[in-house]
Amino acid sequence: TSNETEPTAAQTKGADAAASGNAAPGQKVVIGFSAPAADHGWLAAITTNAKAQAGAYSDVEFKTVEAGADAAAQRAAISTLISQKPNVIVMLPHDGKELNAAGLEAMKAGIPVVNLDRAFPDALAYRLQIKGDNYGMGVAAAHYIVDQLKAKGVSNPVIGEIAGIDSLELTQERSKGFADTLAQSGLKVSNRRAAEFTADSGQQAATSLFQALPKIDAVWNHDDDQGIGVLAAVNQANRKEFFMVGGAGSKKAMEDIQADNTVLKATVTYSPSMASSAISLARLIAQGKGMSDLVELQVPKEIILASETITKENASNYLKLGF
Amino acid sequence: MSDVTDTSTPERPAQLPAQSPPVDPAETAAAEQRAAGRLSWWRGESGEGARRNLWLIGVLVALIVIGIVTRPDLYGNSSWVWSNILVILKLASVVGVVSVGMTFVIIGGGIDLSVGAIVALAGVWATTVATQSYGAGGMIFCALTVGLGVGLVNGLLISYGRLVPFIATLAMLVAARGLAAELSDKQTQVSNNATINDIASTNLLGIPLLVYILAAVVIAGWVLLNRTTFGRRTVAVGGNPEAARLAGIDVKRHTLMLYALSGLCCGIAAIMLTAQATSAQAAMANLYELDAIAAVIIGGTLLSGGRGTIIGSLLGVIIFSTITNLFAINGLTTEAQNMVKGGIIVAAVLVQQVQFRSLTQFLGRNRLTTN
Amino acid sequence: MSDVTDTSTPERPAQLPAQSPPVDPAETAAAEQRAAGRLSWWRGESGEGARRNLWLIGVLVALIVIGIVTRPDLYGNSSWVWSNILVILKLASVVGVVSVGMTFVIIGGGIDLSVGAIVALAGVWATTVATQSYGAGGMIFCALTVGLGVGLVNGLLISYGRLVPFIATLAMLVAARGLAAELSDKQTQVSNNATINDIASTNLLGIPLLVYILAAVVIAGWVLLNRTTFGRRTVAVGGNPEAARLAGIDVKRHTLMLYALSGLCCGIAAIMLTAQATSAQAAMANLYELDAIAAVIIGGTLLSGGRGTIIGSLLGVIIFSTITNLFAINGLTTEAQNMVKGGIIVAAVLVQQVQFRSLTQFLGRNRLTTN
Amino acid sequence: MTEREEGVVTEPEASPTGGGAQGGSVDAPLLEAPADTVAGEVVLRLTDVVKTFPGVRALDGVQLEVRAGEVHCLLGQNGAGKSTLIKVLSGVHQPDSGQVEWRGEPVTFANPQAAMRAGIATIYQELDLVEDLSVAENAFLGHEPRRFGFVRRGQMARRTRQILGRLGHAEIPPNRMVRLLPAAGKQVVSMARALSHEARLIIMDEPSAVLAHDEVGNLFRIIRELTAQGIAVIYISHRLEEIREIGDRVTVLKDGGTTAANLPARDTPTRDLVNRMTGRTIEYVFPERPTGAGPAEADLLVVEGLTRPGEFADVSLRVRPGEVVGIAGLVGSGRSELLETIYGARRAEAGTVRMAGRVLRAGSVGAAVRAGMGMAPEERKSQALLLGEPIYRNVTLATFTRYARAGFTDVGRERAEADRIAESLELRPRDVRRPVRTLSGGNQQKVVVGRWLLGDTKLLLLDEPTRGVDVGARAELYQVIRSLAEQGVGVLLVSSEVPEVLGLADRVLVMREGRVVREAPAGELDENTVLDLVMAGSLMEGAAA
Ligand SMILES: Nc1ncnc2c1ncn2[C@@H]1O[C@H](COP(=O)(O)OP(=O)(O)OP(=O)(O)O)[C@@H](O)[C@H]1O
Ligand SMILES: Nc1ncnc2c1ncn2[C@@H]1O[C@H](COP(=O)(O)OP(=O)(O)OP(=O)(O)O)[C@@H](O)[C@H]1O
Ligand SMILES: [Mg+2]
Ligand SMILES: [Mg+2]
Repeated sequence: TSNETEPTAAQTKGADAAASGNAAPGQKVVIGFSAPAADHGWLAAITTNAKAQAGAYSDVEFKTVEAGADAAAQRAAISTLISQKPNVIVMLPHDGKELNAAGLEAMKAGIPVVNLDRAFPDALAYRLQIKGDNYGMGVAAAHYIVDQLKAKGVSNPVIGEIAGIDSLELTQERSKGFADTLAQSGLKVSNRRAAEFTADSGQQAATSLFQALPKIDAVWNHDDDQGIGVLAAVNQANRKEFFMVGGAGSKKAMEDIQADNTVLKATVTYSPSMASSAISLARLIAQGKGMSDLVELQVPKEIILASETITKENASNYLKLGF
Repeated sequence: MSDVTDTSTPERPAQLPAQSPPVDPAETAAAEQRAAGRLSWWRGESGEGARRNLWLIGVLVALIVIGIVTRPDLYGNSSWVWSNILVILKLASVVGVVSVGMTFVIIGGGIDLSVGAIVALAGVWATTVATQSYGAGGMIFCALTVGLGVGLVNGLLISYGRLVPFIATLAMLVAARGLAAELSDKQTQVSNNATINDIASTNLLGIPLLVYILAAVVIAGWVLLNRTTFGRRTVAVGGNPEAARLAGIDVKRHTLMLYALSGLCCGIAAIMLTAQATSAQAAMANLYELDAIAAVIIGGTLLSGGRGTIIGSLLGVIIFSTITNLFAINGLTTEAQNMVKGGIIVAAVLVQQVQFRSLTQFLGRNRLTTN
Repeated sequence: MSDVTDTSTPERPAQLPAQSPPVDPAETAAAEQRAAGRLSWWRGESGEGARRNLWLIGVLVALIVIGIVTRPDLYGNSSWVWSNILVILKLASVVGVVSVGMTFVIIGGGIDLSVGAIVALAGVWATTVATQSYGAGGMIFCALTVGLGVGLVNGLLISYGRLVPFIATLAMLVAARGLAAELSDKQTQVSNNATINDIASTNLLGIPLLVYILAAVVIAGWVLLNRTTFGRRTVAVGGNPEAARLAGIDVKRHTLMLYALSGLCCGIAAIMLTAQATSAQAAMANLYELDAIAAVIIGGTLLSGGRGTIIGSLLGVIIFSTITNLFAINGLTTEAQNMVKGGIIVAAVLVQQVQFRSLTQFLGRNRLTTN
Repeated sequence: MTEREEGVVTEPEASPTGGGAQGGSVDAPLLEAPADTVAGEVVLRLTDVVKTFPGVRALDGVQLEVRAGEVHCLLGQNGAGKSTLIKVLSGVHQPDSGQVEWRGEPVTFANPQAAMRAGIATIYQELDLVEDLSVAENAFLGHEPRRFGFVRRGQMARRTRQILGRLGHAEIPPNRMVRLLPAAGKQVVSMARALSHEARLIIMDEPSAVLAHDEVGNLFRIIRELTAQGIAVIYISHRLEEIREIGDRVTVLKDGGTTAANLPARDTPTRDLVNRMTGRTIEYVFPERPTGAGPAEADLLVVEGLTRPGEFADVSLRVRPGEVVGIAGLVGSGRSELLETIYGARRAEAGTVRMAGRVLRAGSVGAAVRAGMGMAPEERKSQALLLGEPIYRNVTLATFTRYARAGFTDVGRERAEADRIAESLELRPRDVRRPVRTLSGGNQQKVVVGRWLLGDTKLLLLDEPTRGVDVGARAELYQVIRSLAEQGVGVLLVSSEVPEVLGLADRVLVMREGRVVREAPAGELDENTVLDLVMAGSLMEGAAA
């Protein structure tokens, strides 16, 4: 997200440490990797992290196949990858359901598949699934907002939501978690605008939102990248009466939260560090090893990362994971 | 016509037009004047463009009435109404600037699918660390140069390379977004330049600077199209390229300039959008090409070239952003918005045409009776 | 002109001795016939199209050579090469089917921006729980009906509603995607029908069923365009609608049918894509309209209508998927891919044109000397 | 007519000052004779000019010599190379070999600008106007009066008004969109454009093809003014009598070469001219009408009370099988619209069209074609031809379904039929696989007419069928039309050439301002009567209004 794109050494180290017992070089492993074209900071961080993590192992050969523009292109790319017979495939699908068939194809060809982030509906289509928690993000954001509003004693609060690309299922899950949790406290979203995960679309969605809601108490913005635009819109509209919660956990957002000089008071994580973990675990799977901190001899089948809430208080701990 | 024609007969110097007005020129002119009235030299009315724009304004008014009906609470507040108008105009400003360039390209018989990509590339280039170190002037210069440069490449490919505009600019779309992603390393680049960022937040006399920029570009575009040889030749190049060529217009060079102009408008838009978002990234200005083309066509410009107005395009853009605003203040979802938007476009154009047809019929009937 | 001739005039003997027919007319005609015959292999009806297709095949070969040079390890393995060809064809199959319909629409003087949206809507509709309960037949019927229906609406708006195709189909794009989102509640709908899902995984004689479907659609399209009155009308309607109308062709009905045909192709593509993805969602087939239009134009179809070939469009689609494949096997990033793709498109078309011009000149000169 | 002829010859009055007076408030002199022009001096000389297109040698050693102050006429059959020659002169094409000498200097014009700068202005055969620019903008396109890139609109309008005044059309407002002008008005604007240049040579490629009688008179008046100032004019026309009237010398082209140069325009016997053009002798007479009263069969076409507001009103007419009915009238009198409405291409506001007793659905070309009608429209390029398609596909455009089986076309038969038509109309080149675009104007016209000679057309509507067609082919066309009639086909013919209507038709309708003012057997009318009907009536009505 920021101009200085330093390699994610911090994350690599951190993940490394967790798997320290398995760090010693073992059998040579070819990891095939495929993720959608990165037109967004988060996706870019996924690819960068995966690459960096693979580079940290001397026994890993990393083969990336970019997924192209859509699910169809990614399916074709996975086919090419399978025909090159890597030991394991790590993929972040355009859409889990649309690429389910590709996962199955690889598994049938005897190549274990590590699914990143977007679940396959079919359990036979993957060996390991590492997911962020989209629904949980909405839940976390709503909890924070409800707590703050309670603390401030606001009744009948006006809550705005700026979502990401509306046609994506993950956006729907996030919004659902948010709405469900607010409903438990008897609250609801007053207005919801969808943006496109880009700063300029965030700015426009936010401007529309502010125009529709002359007074706002709280806003959840799904994505910190588009949050840059949202904050710009806040300045341009000169609206400071509310507080905002972000999403994903970019470095800039964390810095802003720490500095505490904008309306952004918190962000709920959806960390691209999962890509680093995925590479480590894919290596273990290929080498037939387990996670050293677990008793099991094999890597588990599913890992869901918790969405954490970053506030001014704990921001310094998370800064190294920011993308 | 004549009959027979063997011309050796000497007394037949000029057997022509029987009715050739023999002499007095003044009388001829007068007679012709009369004849003209009768002959109906003109089958239509001028001012079609103006009538069309009136119609667009009617659509706009209808949208506002819908807003008033659905949100009387907001529309009851006059300061809110004023700020809403400004929000709509600000929302329209970036696409508006792009549409001015697009109007020229389309009137000139082309199309530019790369405008969104040019905006992104120019914005990204202007916000690289290196460029930002030159300050606001450097950034603006960079954006304009990049826009102009890419436009020139488009123009060269199309005019001298003889590529179909659709293909050339589609390729440029793909390539420019790719280059922008490369340049920005796929990151969102934050603009740290206060002067640039202020462009989006400065107001003069209560009106945002962005709206002034839009107005300036529209006025400049209008003057260029309607009052200069460049604009008139654009109509000729788009309407009848062969005639333009025969009239001694360098059609290739002119086409080149049209795309360069569109690129330049994209450069201006890039600065405006970067200032608004205080950042730039490769995916910004997504699908602006569709927004701009749709606005231009709604505005009455022929996709086949040779006819169009700047004001119509502006109204088209404003109608679109008014629809967006209408949905936002009513809290409707984006897909409902999209569906209704599609419907409104169709309805607007359909009704506009019915309107025209019946108007034409009315005029026709009128003529017969007075005849 | 009449000229002429009052034959009764005695001094003008109607028949006069041919003064000096410098050349025997019959001979001239014969010479012309000969010249034409010699040139007809490339001037004639299909010659130019065939030559153009040859050139596209050249581009394809060049791409494969690049693949061989950059990945000799893979290309050394013949079973890999075969499977790679099938991967490319499978990738091309969906857009290929869409492009066949698009070719008809564009030759007929229109454009269809809604193809991607129709594929998505048809796919989503076919995978709703209710539709899936009717089994594979019901799903296929549903997809085809939805495709055809939306195409008919497009056609009605354009032919009888007189909307500009660009606007009508753009509005349809927006509306159909909105409706698909509504229908699917923005969820990805999984297809649980094994028969449907098998369409993507079945091979016959080692060749995927999808490739057979593509081949069938292409062949049907070719026959329809080149051997039937429907195809002939399409060319006439696109080349000069007024002339077609005055020749007694029902231009409106034909236009309607062209969009319906395009919609039908989208319905077929929707089944293919749903089978491949074993699911459907509102955002699927994103920007297929651009892919299809680009392929059609690369394939030599005039965007202004009246001329084009199905085979060219097919080659265009295959070239695009070969490029994608080339980048995938070389592990290049998508943005590099996009930049180079833009470059390749431009280069391909540019060289193609230079080729043509010099060929024409060469033949012209040749003729001059042999004459 | 004879009295009027005397009056027409008024060139001495057409001095520069005379021109000024014409325009009314003209202050600046317009088109002054170039100071250094010597009348009679050779301004243009072409030697052995060759121009080839792929597969065609359009110019094959042309010689031409044009003197200042003369009207030099070019004659030649369709496809002889006249238009190509003038495109070489005006910088549109560059010659492959040979020499063009302009005012003593060998030149090649790289583009139209260069030719214009040198003082050569051209009125092209096809209208070359920009529909959405105003009259003034069209007249000055490419050389607008301007300051800092801004058009000086006032000055441009004033100068345009002067030129229009000179052309006798002061009533055309300079700011009117050209799109809103009728065809004749557009032709005036084309001429105005040529006059807006300071030209020493003005080339006119079949300017009279789309002009009405009075307009031709005007045109000739202008030409005389121009030549009186020492300006040279190259004039192309297929109408020999025009050449007799306005021409000074004639150069004849055949198959891209000069077969005769500098013949005296007035005294060269017609047969010589024709012979040099065609290489043979043509007997151009109108085919004889079958003697005896017309066929007694029932009416084929019955039109009653047909009305389209603003175009024509209350037109009733009938055509019997085997009858040729001609419609005469001025440009703009609504004949084309009438034909198109009968054909269903326009929807009538009132009235009926009946074919063989059955009322046709209004506004449906399909119904008309199914009932056996065929129409050759007026504007071939925009209304009739698929320019990029081969000739045979254009010929069979209306009939290909007839050769099709179960929806599949039969190209072989189509081509054979088209070959037959090409043969009978002397199409050149004869190869029917060539794209129509590469044909000369007159040959394109033959393709349009030829289309309806196929199949079982019962009623043929012909709108200006011989526009731009050379003498030889014209005779062929007349023969074809007559023989069709003999086979029982009804023909409804619109032509601006009164002799053609009178010579070809059995019965003639005269139209004025959308109404039929006279109907009579052709034998009862003569040219003057028709012209008087067409003109005098309109003047009367002009006075009444
Ligand atoms: N662009 C072109 N490409 C190929 N052939 C051409 C082209 N232009 C003209 N020709 C050919 O050149 C020859 C001369 O054509 P041109 O138009 O000069 O004839 P023309 O004498 O003006 O005939 P018309 O009296 O019918 O106007 C014709 O055979 C024509 O087919
Ligand atoms: N709605 C219209 N707007 C502009 N021009 C028109 C319109 N309708 C007809 N015209 C033009 O007016 C011209 C003359 O009208 P019309 O066709 O009635 O004359 P006509 O009697 O057929 O004469 P001719 O065939 O000799 O041109 C036509 O050539 C056409 O270009
Ligand atoms: Mg000609
Ligand atoms: Mg007419």
